[in-house]
Amino acid sequence: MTEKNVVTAIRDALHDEMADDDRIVLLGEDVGNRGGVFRISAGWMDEFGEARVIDTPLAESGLVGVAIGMALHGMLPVAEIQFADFIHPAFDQIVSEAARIRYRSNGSFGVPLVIRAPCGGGIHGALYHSQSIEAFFAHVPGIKVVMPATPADAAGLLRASIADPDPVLFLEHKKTYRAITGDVPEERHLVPIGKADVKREGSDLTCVSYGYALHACLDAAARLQQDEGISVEVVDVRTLAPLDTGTILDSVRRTSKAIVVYEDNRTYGAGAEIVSTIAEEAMFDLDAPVVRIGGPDVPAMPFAAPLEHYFMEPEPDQIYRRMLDLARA
Amino acid sequence: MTEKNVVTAIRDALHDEMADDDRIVLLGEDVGNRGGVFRISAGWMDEFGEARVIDTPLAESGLVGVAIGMALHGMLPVAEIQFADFIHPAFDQIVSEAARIRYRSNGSFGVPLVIRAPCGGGIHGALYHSQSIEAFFAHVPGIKVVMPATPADAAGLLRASIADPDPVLFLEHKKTYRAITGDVPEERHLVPIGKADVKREGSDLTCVSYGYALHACLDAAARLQQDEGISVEVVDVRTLAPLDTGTILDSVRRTSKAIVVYEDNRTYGAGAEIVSTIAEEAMFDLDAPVVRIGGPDVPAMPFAAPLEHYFMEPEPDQIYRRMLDLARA
Amino acid sequence: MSTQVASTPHGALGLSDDDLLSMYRTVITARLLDEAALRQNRMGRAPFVVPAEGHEACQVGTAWAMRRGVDVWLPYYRDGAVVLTAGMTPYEVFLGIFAKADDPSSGGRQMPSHWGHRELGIITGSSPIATQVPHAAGIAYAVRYRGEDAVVASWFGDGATSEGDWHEGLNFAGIHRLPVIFVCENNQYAISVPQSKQMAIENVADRAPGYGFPGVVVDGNDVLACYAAMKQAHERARAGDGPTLIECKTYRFLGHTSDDDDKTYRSRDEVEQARDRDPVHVFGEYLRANGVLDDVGAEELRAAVKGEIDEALSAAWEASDPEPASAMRHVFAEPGDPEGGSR
Amino acid sequence: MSTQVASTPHGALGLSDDDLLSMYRTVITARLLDEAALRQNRMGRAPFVVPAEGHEACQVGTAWAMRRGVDVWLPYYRDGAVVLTAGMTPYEVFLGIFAKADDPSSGGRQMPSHWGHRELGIITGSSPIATQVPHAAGIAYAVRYRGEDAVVASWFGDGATSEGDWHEGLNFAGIHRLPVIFVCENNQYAISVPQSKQMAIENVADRAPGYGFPGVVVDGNDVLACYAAMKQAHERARAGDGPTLIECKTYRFLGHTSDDDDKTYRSRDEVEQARDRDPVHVFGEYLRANGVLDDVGAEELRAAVKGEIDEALSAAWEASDPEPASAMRHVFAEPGDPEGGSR
Ligand SMILES: Cc1ncc(C[n+]2csc(CCOP(=O)(O)OP(=O)(O)O)c2C)c(N)n1
Ligand SMILES: Cc1ncc(C[n+]2csc(CCOP(=O)(O)OP(=O)(O)O)c2C)c(N)n1
Ligand SMILES: [Mg+2]
Ligand SMILES: [Mg+2]
Repeated sequence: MTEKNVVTAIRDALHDEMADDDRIVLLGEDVGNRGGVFRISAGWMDEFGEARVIDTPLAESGLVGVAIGMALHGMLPVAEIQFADFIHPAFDQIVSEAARIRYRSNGSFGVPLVIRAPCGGGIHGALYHSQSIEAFFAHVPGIKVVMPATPADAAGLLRASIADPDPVLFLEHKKTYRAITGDVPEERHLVPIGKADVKREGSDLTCVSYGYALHACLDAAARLQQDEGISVEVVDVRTLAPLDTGTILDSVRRTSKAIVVYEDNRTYGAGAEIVSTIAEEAMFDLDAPVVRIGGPDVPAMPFAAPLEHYFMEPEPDQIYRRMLDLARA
Repeated sequence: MTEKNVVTAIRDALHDEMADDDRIVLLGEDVGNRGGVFRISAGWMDEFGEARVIDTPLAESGLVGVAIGMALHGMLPVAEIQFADFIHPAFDQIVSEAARIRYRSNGSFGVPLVIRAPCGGGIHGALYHSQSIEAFFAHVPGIKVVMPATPADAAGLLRASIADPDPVLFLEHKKTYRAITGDVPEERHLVPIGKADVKREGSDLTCVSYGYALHACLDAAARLQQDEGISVEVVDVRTLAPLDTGTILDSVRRTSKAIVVYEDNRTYGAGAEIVSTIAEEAMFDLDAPVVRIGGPDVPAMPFAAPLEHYFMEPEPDQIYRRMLDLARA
Repeated sequence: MSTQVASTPHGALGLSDDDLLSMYRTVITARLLDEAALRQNRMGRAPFVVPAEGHEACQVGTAWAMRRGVDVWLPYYRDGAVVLTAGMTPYEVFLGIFAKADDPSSGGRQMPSHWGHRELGIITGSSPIATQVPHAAGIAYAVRYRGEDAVVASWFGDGATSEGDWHEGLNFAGIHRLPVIFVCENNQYAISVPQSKQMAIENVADRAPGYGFPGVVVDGNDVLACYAAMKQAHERARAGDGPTLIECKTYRFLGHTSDDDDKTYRSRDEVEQARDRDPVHVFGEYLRANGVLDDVGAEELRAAVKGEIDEALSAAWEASDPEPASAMRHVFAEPGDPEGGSR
Repeated sequence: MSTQVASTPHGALGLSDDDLLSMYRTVITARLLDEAALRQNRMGRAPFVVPAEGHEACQVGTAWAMRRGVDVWLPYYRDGAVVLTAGMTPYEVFLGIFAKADDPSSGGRQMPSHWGHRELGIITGSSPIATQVPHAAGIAYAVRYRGEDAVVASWFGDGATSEGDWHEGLNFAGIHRLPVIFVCENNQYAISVPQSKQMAIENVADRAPGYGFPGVVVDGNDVLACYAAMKQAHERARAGDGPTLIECKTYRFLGHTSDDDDKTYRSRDEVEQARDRDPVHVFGEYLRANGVLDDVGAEELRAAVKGEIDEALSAAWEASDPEPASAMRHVFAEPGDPEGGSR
């Protein structure tokens, strides 16, 4: 085990995979000499060669389209979208092509493609460097969507994504990059796609979250334990699609109370699916209505510090307070 | 009142609006001489002139981007996407631009744009002429999403969409075009955006739906009344965003049972938001868990008749049977 | 014998009389297959068909320069004659038209003419226009990366050139000088939209210099001209000299698909005039004039092909439909599924 | 006096000495504003700034041919000197840099340099590259539809030319011969990606013929050359002759933004060499050589501008921040909001 932050865990895992298997290439804007805007691939163009670390033109649809072509012809491309906010021009290539090629060819063709996209806010990135995009893609059958929140999960899920025969959207919350550290196994470990993880055990209520919001939940849970003796179980979804409903429902059935927390705009967000699943499958186990906390329904996170803070936390300490209310309900 | 089908209602309403206000233009692929693939604008290029009925190049992002420009400069463009399935290349222009321009300019600029998109399956259109796209856009603050199911709603919502100062995605279920007829007021009537409509009153359970699926629900409700004396209230959402939670919750609180039905892929679909809202707001009013019926989670509707039928109805008469089970629960 | 060959235009291109007869047979097969499919459509047995009529010369001419089993093909929906050249059989085409379980393109999942055939190196295609163009560039990148000798070709219509993906795909191919050929079958319409409303230029090929590689305009009704241009592009690609954009000027004789009514946007005069240069007749004339095939031979060939097609059609009609519940399969890989795609 | 004017290069372009002094003042304002903003960034008072350094001549030169209050401007984030020319004040720019409530672009909602100013006809811009290009075409369509005399211009970098939206926007403008000008500020890099990895050609301008209108290459460090090209394009647009693509060859002297470290991808030698042709110096030299402004005058002007900027900066720093809960506003129109946009 080595302690690392999330961005280092991603860098190390991707580096090792590339060193092991020359079918893997990294392509994206500024991944070459610049090493990516987050410096994940700094020095790799020299190490792996220009043919494997490919600076692309500024064109996301073409970038993903070209990567699909590579994946269709024996390579294992990792396409880096500089910021998740800039994935939208590639929406058609991802939805109509990557996600549908296996289905439409009746299983004849497959697209072993990983799309990495740094997402999420709270880093003073304003409207176009802060977005959450998981809800768009989790709804699309044919592509898997993962979003690790810890260094170990990031490394293990990235390796699993590269090994997966189907397209995987690998979401990296930028705020976890340096803020979150943790132990990562030295050896090549895979975290299975499609498995949620109980990050904190508890008995009074279940909190379901993912991404950076998970850490806010863990923090609130710790304080509630200390302040009020309330025991919160925190489930890290980790994979949005396919969603591990089993782990979520098991926990909710045990605690009888559930709160779902996510950073993205609340309405029609990924949390709606989780709440809906709990309501359909575990209603008679619930002692109180499910609580849902999502981001404000405004187009995206504003830049000015007071506005950004408001987006991240419209009421002070709202997760803590909603958990407390729920526990007492 | 005149009896018309949905496509005629849309044609007549759009025609009258264009005749009334020359700021309105229609632009899209094949809208000119061809009159659109659904012949909505047949003859209009002659009637309104080539400057107002604009055959665009085959480029959806450019089409929407150009329409945004027009909307920013005193015009009221109606952009026609030939099939909703082909809206994906325009995702960035819709999400990053149309939906965000008012917010990002702090209210200085607005985009009075209507995007019309024929959507939905059951018309032998296969993977790329059958898609439901409402979930992607209903999640985006800054754009409204409407989806009428009847001729009167189609006419009234289209007029309201054109009158709206903000971008509206106007979804037309292709299967309703000719299959659904009904009375439409002669005079210029507006159906307000953001208001759901109780299409059938009932007391035993509430069914929430929209689009073509609504008609399957109405049909099942009528048969249940006749066969079993079960009284189903059917709420037509009509506007996906902003969602009229008031009308939905009122009904559910009265009947104490709810079923949500939609054609789109079930998981992370629009119905998840509706179920979630009911669970959060009305759980203690419910006598049984909310039931959700969505389309199978496969990338899109296949072509072969047996496969298409399976997608539309995996079990025979499933809406009827799930309603019956729920009523008896 | 080889001297005799070289004295004809096709001989000069390295094509023997037998080659020419094979090409002609493919052209005739495409034409008769279209006609048979359209009849099935009118009979209500085929809900949707996409005729290639008018495009046969440019499809067979360009495709003929490719190597079966070696090169990689990314055709678009109108390319019935391209896929026949690549090795698809009429039986396989009809399996698609009737949406049968054994349809190699999609097992009946996609509309007909959305080609795909893993064994033949025909990459699965979709409806959204021009999405295959960046795929072609990516495959060509992989071909070179893996040190293969293959050439990749992508076909598309004039309409496709307006899409952002077209621009992005060609640009990437140009930057990396990839072994890929872009073939535009310019029939002057994107459904009803005439070329003048699609672009302010006469030749699509004139965009190629903007991507740093040559663009060539050829008469799309002249099968040998198309072959010659493609052959040269193919050699360029194999030599490491990068992509070529070939524009074949042609015309579509029938509606866009069986759902279209082209009378709304084209005069009958215009269509009739285009038929004067029907590529099937032009090719037949060439064969007669060069003593490769006389009228009797042509009639015999036609009859033979017709027999084959009728047989293929009947057999395909009898084939099994997909199982309803199989609609749930192949969302993700199943154990034993092949990896990736063309190789 | 008019004869005297015509005898200089700028006189030949119809620019008086006073015009030239105004242009120079704008150039100096842009440069000093950049420097001040960067200092604020280093002091931790401005989290993010986008320097235009190196681009001043091509920005002021092209923008100068536009008419304030009549024409429509779609700049990109690097266009600090374009928006100054359009009429934005340093105070307004600093309101954006400090994300203040009165920032005319966005009330502090967007990152600095995401320009917008309804009264001045500067259309709100976003981060995603090239999305404004189709907007420019659409606005130009509306200009003509409404019978206005306005000209629309859109600025962008070399990187933008790779995006599908760029292609689609230029193509639409060409088809309709719209009154729009496309200005490419080619500084040879999209962040770190050199031009050779963005395109296989030397001149972006060479793509214009593919859209049916002229492309022009100018020395982007020569303010008068930029003005001359833009003036001609402006006349073409007003005469109904359609769009022009102008490519200004220039160089960015600093990092891409305050977040960038350009040492990872450019040698210091390369940057130093480019600085030899610093457009501010080139312009200053021209003024001296033509007797328009001597060293003393230049120093005075510089000092005056510096004073203005310091004042603007202090005033903006003192301005109010946005109210936190105002983050919820303007998702949709509020009663009394202006309609549409530029008119
Ligand atoms: C992205 C997208 N937009 C629209 C369509 C609808 N559509 C199908 S074919 C077509 C015209 C294509 O014209 P062209 O590329 O010239 O090929 P042709 O049919 O003339 O051979 C259109 C608009 C589509 N399939 N995909
Ligand atoms: C769609 C999109 N992709 C990626 C980015 C990230 N990005 C911001 S600026 C930039 C480079 C732009 O280069 P260029 O157009 O040449 O302008 P310059 O900065 O050189 O003036 C990139 C890749 C973005 N803003 N939008
Ligand atoms: Mg065509
Ligand atoms: Mg640049």
